[in-house]
Amino acid sequence: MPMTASASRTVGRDLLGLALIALVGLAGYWLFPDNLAFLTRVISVALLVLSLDLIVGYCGVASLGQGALYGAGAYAAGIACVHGITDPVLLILIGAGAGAIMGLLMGAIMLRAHGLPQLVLSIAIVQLLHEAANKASSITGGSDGLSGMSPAPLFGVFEFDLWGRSAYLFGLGLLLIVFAVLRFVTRSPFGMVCRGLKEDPLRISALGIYAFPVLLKMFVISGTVAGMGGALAAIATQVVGLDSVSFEVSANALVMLVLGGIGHLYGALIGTVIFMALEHVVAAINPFHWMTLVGAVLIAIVLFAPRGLSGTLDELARMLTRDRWRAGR
Amino acid sequence: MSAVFEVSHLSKAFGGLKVNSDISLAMNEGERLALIGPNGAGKTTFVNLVTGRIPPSAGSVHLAGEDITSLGAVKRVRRGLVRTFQVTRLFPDMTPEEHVVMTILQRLGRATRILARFHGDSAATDEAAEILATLGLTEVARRKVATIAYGQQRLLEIAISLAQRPKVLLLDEPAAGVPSSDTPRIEEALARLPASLAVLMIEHDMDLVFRFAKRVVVLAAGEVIFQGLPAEVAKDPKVREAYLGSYAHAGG
Amino acid sequence: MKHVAIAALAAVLMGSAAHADVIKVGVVGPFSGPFALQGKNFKAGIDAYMALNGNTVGDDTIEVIYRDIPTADPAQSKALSQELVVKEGVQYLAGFYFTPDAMAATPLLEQANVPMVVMNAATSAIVTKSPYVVRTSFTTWQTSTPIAKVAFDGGTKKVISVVSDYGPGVDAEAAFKAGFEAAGGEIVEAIRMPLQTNDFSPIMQRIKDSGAEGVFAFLPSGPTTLGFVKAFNENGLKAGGIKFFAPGDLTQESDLPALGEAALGLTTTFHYAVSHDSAENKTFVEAAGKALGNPAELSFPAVGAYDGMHVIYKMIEATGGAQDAAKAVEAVKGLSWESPRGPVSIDPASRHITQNIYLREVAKADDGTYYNKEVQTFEKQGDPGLAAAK
Amino acid sequence: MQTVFSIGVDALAYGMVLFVISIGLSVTMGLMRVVNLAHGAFAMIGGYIASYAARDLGLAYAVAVMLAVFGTILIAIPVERLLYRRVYGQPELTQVLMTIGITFCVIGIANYVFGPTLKTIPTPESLRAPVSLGFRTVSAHRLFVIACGAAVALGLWYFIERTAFGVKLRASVDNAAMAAALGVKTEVVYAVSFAVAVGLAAFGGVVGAELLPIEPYYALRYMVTFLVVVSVGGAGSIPGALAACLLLGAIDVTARYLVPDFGNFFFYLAVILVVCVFPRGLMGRAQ
Repeated sequence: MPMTASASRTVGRDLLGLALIALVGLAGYWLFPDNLAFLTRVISVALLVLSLDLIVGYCGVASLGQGALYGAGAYAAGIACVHGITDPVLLILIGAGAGAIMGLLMGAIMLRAHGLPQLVLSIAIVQLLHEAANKASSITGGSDGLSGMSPAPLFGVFEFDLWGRSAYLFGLGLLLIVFAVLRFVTRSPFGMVCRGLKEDPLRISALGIYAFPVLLKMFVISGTVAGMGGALAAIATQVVGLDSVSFEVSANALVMLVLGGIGHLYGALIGTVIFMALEHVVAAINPFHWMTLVGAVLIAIVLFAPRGLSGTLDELARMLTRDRWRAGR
Repeated sequence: MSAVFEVSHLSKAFGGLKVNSDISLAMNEGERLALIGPNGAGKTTFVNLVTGRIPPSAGSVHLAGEDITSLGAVKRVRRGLVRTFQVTRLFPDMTPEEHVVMTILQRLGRATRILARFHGDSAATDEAAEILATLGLTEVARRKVATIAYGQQRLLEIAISLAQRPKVLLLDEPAAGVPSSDTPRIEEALARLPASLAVLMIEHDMDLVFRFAKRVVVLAAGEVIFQGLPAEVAKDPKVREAYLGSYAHAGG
Repeated sequence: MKHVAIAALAAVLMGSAAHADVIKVGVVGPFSGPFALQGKNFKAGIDAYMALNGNTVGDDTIEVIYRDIPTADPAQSKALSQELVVKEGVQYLAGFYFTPDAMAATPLLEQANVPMVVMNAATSAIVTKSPYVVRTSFTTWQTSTPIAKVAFDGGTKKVISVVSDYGPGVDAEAAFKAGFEAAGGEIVEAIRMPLQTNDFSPIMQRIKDSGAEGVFAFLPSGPTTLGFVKAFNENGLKAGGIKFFAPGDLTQESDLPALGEAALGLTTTFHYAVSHDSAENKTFVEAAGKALGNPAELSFPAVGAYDGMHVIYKMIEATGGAQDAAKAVEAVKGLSWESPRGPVSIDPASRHITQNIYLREVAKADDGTYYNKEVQTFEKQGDPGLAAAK
Repeated sequence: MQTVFSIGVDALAYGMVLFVISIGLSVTMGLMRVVNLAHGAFAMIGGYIASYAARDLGLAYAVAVMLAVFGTILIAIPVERLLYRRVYGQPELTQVLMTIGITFCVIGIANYVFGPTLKTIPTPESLRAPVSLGFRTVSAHRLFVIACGAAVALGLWYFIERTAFGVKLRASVDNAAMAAALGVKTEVVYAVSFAVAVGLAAFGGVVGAELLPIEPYYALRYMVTFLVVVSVGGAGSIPGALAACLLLGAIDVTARYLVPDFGNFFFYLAVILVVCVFPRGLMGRAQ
C-alpha cells in the first residue's frame, strides 16, 4: 500500500514521538540514579493511565474502576512468581493475560448500562475485586500483601537489584513498545470506529456497525495494557498490596488522564509524569496539603482547561501553525 | 418488478394514542416517493418504525421481499435500508473524508479491523474522494466537520448514504435548516442519486417535493389520506382540509 | 555476574567512608492519618532515648530520618525503605508499626547490608523473613497466650474469638486458641472481621447468639478498637455478664480517655503499662511525656522505640560505626538490660525480645483518669508463635 | 427468630442513616442532573461543625445539629454559586471531576483545621441509654436515627410533591428553558434545592456519626457508598432511594452478620446485580 504524503508525515511524527519518550526516559535514568524505583512506578502507572485513555478518551466510556484491571495483572504476575515462574517477560505476559480476561469481564458487565449507572458498575467491580483479594488471603496475602517474589534476572543477565536499574530500563522498553502498538491501534479502522462511538453512537449504528463487540474489544486491549502495568509494578517492587486494586488508584488514574488531556495518548503520559512528580514532592511534606492541591488543580482544569494539558498544547500548536500558515499566505 | 420496499398495515399506539394507524405503501426499484403531512402527522414515528428504532404495534415491513419486521436497526442497515437524519448526526471531531471512508470500509466488511491503517486503505480513500467530489465537498474533505457549514454537513449525510450503496434510502427532511441559498446544491445532489435506488423523501418544502417526487403519500393524524401523482395532491379535498383545516372550505 | 560485584563493592565503599562521621537511622511509621498518634509515640520513644543517652556513639553522631506511611501499605513501605537505603544511605532501618510494612521491607536487608529493628509490628513470622531482623516490641502470640490461661483459671469454659482479618489478628486468634484449648477450654466460634469494619453491632449479635461466656478480641488500636469496645457496652454484652479478654493493644493508655467508663474492669495481658512501677520507667515516662507534649498520649509503641534505639546504639558500638549488618546483629544476640517495661533480653535463636508479660485490669485513679493496674506477672516469656510456626 | 429481628433493627438503622445522608444526593442528581461526588464532604462538614459545637463549645445536641445544618448550607452557597453553576448541563465526566476536586479540597482543609484524629459527637444521655425491645437491647440512638429517616422521607416527599416550590423544582428540572419562560426563577430554584440537599447531607452526617465516624477521609471513604445507593435507587426518586437504602443496608448488615470476613463483598455484588437488571435504577425516572 503506497503511503500517501499525509500518511508518511503521521508515521514520521510517531517515530519522533517515540524518540522523544525514549529520550526523556533515558534522561530520567542518568539524572535521578537514586530514584529509579520511583521512576519505575511512574512507568507502571503511565501504562494504567494509557489503558484508561483507551476507554475514556477513545470510546467515551467513563470508568472509576481501572484498578481492577491493573490489580488483576499485578496479582497474576505476583502469584505466578511466588509459585516458581520467575522469567520477567513471561510474568508480564501473564499479567497481560489476566488483565485481558478481567477487561473482558468488566466490559461485559459495564456495557450493559450507560452514564451514571455504568460509572457505578465500574466502582462496584473494583471494590468487589478488592474484597475478594482480601478474602483470598491464602493466595493473595490479603491485607498483609503478597511478598516473597524473586523474579529471575532479565534475559538471564540483568538482575532486579536494589538500585532498580534493570527494572527501570525493562519498564521503559515495555512502555515504548506498548505506546507504539497503541499508536497503531488508535489509527486502525477499529480505532476510528471507537472514536466515532464516543462522538455519536447513533451515527455508528446508522452505518450498520454493532457497538458492543467494538467496545468489548477495546476493554480487552485496555485490560491487557493495564495488566502489564500491574505486572511491571509487581516485578519491580516484588510486593503486591491491596492498594493495587482499589478505588483510589482508579480515581488517581482518571485525575492524571484529565490533567494530561483525554483522547491523546501523549496526554496520558504528560498527566502521569506531572501528577506523580508533584505528588512525590508535595506529599512527602504533608499528605493532606497534597490532597488540597490536587483538588484545586482538578477544579482549575474543569473551569479553565477542560481539554487538559495536552489538549491546550494541541490548541496552542494549532494556533501557532495556523497563524504561521495565515501569515505565510 | 416486485416491490423493493413494502409496508403493510403498519400501526403504532403509545397507550391509547394512535400515532400511526394502518399505513400501507410500496416502492419499486428506482422510484422517487415523497411522504408529506402537517406537523404531528406521524412522519417521524413512521421513519423510526421502518428503521427499527421502535417496535410496531402491528403490521409488517418487507425489504426486497424479505420480512424485516423483527430485525434490529443495525441488521436493517446492513440489508440496505439506509436513512439520513433530520438533524445531522455526524462526528464533529472527524473529517468528511474519514466519515465516508469509514462507511465504505463497513460496506466492505473492513470497518473494525485492528491490524490495518485507516488512512492506508487506498481503495476506500479513492472511492471516498470520488463521492465527495460528486457532492462538491472536496475542498472541505480534510477539515473537522464541526468547522464546516451546515449545508455542507447535510451534503455529507447524503454522501454517506451514497457510500452505503443502499437498496432503499429514507431522506428525513434533507433541506431542513439549510439556508435557501444552499438548497439548489442539495437538489443537485438528490438528482444525481443512482437511478436504481428507491428513495422515500420526508419533507415540508413543497417545491422540492414536487420537483423530486414522482408519487406522493400524504399522512394526517397517523393515517394515509392520499396516494397519487404530485399534480393531484393540491386538488384533493381531504388533503386541503388536513393542511388548511376549516379554511379549506371557505376558499372553495 | 558483574552487577553483583559492583553492588557489593559500592556497599563496602559506602560503609568505610561513613566510619567517622554521621550514621543515619531510617524510621518508617504512621506519622499522619488515622494512626498518627502511634507514629507520634515512635518519635517520643526515640527522642526520649537520645535525650537521656546523647546523640553520639563513640565518635559517630546519630541522625534519625523519618518516612510516613499513613496506613498498612506494603508497596509504599518497600519503596520508602528502598529510598532510605539507596538515596539517604541509612545504615539502620527501624520503626514499622504495621506487619505488612515490615514484611515488605525484609527482602532489602541482605542486599543493602542493613539490619532492621522492628519497634512494633507484632506478627511472629517477621523475624523468619531475614536473618537481619531484630524485634524490640512484642508478638501477639507472646501477649495473647497468658490471657488464655487467665481466662480458663477464672472459670470461663466457652469463648468466642473475634479478630480483625490481618497478620496480627490471625496470630492472636491462633495463640489464644492454642493456649485456651491446652488449658481445657473450648473455642465455640472464630470470626474474622475486615480491617475497615466500623459498625460492630451485627458482630455483637453474633457473639450473643454463640452462647459463649467470654469473648477474645483483637483489633488494631485506635478508631477500630474504640468502636468495638463501645459497641460491646452499648449492645448490653458487658451488662449481660459476657467476659472480655484481649491483649493490651485494646486498652492502651492513649485510648483510655476516649473509652472512659466502657473500659473499666477490662482485663488484658501486655508487656508494658505506662503505670509500671520501676525507676527506669519513671525516667522514661518523664522524658517521653516531655517529648510528646501531652503525657496522656503516651503508649506502648514509645517503649518499643526506646528499647529499639538502645539495641541500635549497642550495634553501632559493636561495629565501631562500620556498616556490617551480620556483625551488628550477632553482637546483640543474647544482649540483656533493664528496660522501662522490666528485665528483657534478645533471644539468640529468634532475635526476638524475651520479656515479662503482665496481667492488668483497667482501674480508675483517684484523679479520675483510667490506667492499667498490673495485677500478676508472667516472668521471661519468649515467643510461643515461632514454635507453632515451625 | 430473635436474631432475625435484631439484624432487622441494625439493617433498618444502617439503611436509614444511608437514606438520610444520600437522599440529598438523590435530589441533586435526579432533580438537578448534577453528579455530586462531594455530597459526602458536606455531610462531613456537618459532622465537624456539630462535633466542634457540642464537644468544644459544650452546646446542647439539638443546637449542635441546627448549627451543623445551617453552617454547612452557609458554606455551600458560595461553592454552588462559584463552582457548581459552571457545571450544570455539562457531561457527567466533567461533573465527576469537578466534584472529586471539591471533595479533595474539603478533606485537605478539614484535616488542616481539625487534625487527623476521630471526632466524636457527644449525644445527650437520653439517646445513649440502651432501650430494650424485648428481643434485644439497642442504643436509643439507633431508634432516633430510624425516626429521623422516616421524618426526612415524609418531609421531602411532601416538599417536592405537594408544595408550590416542589412543582417549580420539578418543572425547572424537566425543562429549565420552558420553566424560565413561564416565569420560574430557575437560578433561585437551583440554589434553594441545592441548599436543601446540602442541609440534608449535614443532618445525615451528624445523626449518622455513630455509625459513620467523622474523620478527614470520611468524604472519600463513603463517597462510593452514597453514589452507589442513589444510583441503585434511581436518581431523583425518593421511594427508589428509600428502597435501595433499606435493601442494600439489609444485605450489608446480614452479610456482616453471617459471613463477616467477606466484608462488603456481597454489598457490591448486590449493587452489580441490581444495576445490571435495572440499568436506570430501581425506580429511576426514564432519562
